[in-house]
Amino acid sequence: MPRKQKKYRLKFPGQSDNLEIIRDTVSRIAEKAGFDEDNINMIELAVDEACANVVKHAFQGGGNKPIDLEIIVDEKKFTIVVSDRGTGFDVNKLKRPDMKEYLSKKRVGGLGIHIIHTLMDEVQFESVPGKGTHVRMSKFIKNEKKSTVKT
Amino acid sequence: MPRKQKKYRLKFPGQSDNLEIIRDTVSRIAEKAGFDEDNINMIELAVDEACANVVKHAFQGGGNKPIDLEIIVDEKKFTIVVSDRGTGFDVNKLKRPDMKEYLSKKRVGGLGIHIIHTLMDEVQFESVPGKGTHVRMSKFIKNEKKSTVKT
Amino acid sequence: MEGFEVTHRDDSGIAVLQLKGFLDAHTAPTLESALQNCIDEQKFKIIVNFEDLTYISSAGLGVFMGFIEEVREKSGDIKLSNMSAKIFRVFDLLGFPALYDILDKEEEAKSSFNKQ
Amino acid sequence: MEGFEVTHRDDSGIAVLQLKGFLDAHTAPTLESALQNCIDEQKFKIIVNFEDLTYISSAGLGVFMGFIEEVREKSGDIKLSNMSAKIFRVFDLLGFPALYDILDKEEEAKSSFNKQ
Ligand SMILES: Nc1ncnc2c1ncn2[C@@H]1O[C@H](COP(=O)(O)OP(=O)(O)O)[C@@H](O)[C@H]1O
Ligand SMILES: Nc1ncnc2c1ncn2[C@@H]1O[C@H](COP(=O)(O)OP(=O)(O)O)[C@@H](O)[C@H]1O
Repeated sequence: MPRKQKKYRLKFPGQSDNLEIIRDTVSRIAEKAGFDEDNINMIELAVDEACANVVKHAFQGGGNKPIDLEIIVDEKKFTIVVSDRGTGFDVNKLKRPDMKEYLSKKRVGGLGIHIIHTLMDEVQFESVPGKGTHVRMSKFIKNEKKSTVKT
Repeated sequence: MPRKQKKYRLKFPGQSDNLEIIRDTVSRIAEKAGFDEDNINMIELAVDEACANVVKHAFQGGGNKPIDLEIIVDEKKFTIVVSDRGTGFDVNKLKRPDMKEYLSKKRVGGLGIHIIHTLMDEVQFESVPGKGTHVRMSKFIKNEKKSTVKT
Repeated sequence: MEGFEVTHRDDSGIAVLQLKGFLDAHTAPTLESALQNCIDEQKFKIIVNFEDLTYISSAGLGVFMGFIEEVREKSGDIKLSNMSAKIFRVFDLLGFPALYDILDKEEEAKSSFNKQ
Repeated sequence: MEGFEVTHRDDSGIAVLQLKGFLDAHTAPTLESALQNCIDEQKFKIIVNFEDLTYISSAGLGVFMGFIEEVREKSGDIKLSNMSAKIFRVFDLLGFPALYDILDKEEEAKSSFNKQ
């Protein structure tokens, strides 16, 4: 484990009214890690999509279980793991949607995971039906990293 | 356990540059719980004092251990528990400072715990030297509670 | 907290929805009812003005997908205007500019309706 | 992030420190060195203008306690001005108005120095 690794953990009730605070807090941590505004926006959206899926699919909109976020920052990578102990699903049946087909059929939904894959550098889904899901996504920290504290 | 209880958890590296994000995130949660601006400011300051003590005393400014915040919100009470696995201290030796004497001696420091006691409705310190400290503080939620979501 | 607000205006027969705040899975239902209202009132020429919108996620995009077909069948359209670069980037990411008329200014959206 | 900034001005022999942002355990050392600089330069008449300060904790208050005695021994003072109600409440909570000269406006702090 590299010595400069920093870990953050957020656990919020799995309800959609918490998505805003989760986005804002993760954005702040990404800003501290040195990302520029564009990259912060991408991380914010990817995390929101993963958390919205927890509320909508894993907990099916109800219940009082937590969304659990772990954020690991080292010199090279900013990683967020979004975990739930909800319904789980069969990851092998996940197809990245064909956007042409998607748009022509004017389907509603099915965009979240596509967004996550597009915005993040590394993405990994682990899910056990009946047990829950872990979504691990990372963004590489390039040379853009500046001094992290503005005092 | 009342059904409407909500739990939040934040775990941040125990360094002073995280105090700002901790304050902002706790303030947002307090706002959602229905507190007005004055009460949010009091909660923000009390939490900051407890967390600053973790960085300064429990971890003596160094190390890579986490500050652990648990926030429990029910209809009546907003409770924050700030925990560390740092030095700990002898709670029985804590005296609430005599502010007259304090000011006349122009002493530096020793104000944090006084502030926490003054701003919060219930405060409890539990500490084991060599093991760590839990500071539990609550504010009652009065009739000021309004609708929590502004959509 | 910033929240989300939809303001409904009528501009000579065109329904204009002005969005404010953030549009995510929590606030998307508010936009959904606003669009449903337009349709219930038989208003099929709709402009959505994004000027004061600060954030959008796929839950927000999905709302438009849910209405576009019906509106176009009734010879109407949903035209989108005044997006910030940040908001446009999300639409662009998913190829929405191929499906929706996205215009710089509300005025342009209005005149493109009137030309039809 | 908002950060913390101290701007040092000289107003006819009085050192004015203008604070901006938040003053907590993380940023207090920055104010400490600014005050230490004043003392190193033998400037003992000091006004701290809080106009743009949005937050203060005990770590910030403590900084003033660390210098006030020395400054007064040299016939100077640290006068505080332009606090918002939020910031004043924290000073008031701890009885600081009994120990420090807290004035509404920087001008008043300046003229109270000049009267001495
Ligand atoms: N955390 C989760 N728990 C259970 N199912 C999930 C989770 N995340 C994603 N899924 C499944 O993956 C599918 C695709 O998700 P997504 O691309 O976000 O589109 P949508 O949410 O619109 O269906 C969902 O319909 C759901 O079946
Ligand atoms: N989390 C903690 N771990 C260890 N010691 C603590 C902790 N919190 C408070 N203390 C002890 O309580 C004392 C009083 O704290 P406080 O009133 O905040 O004043 P100050 O921080 O200026 O000393 C500290 O000096 C320290 O010895």
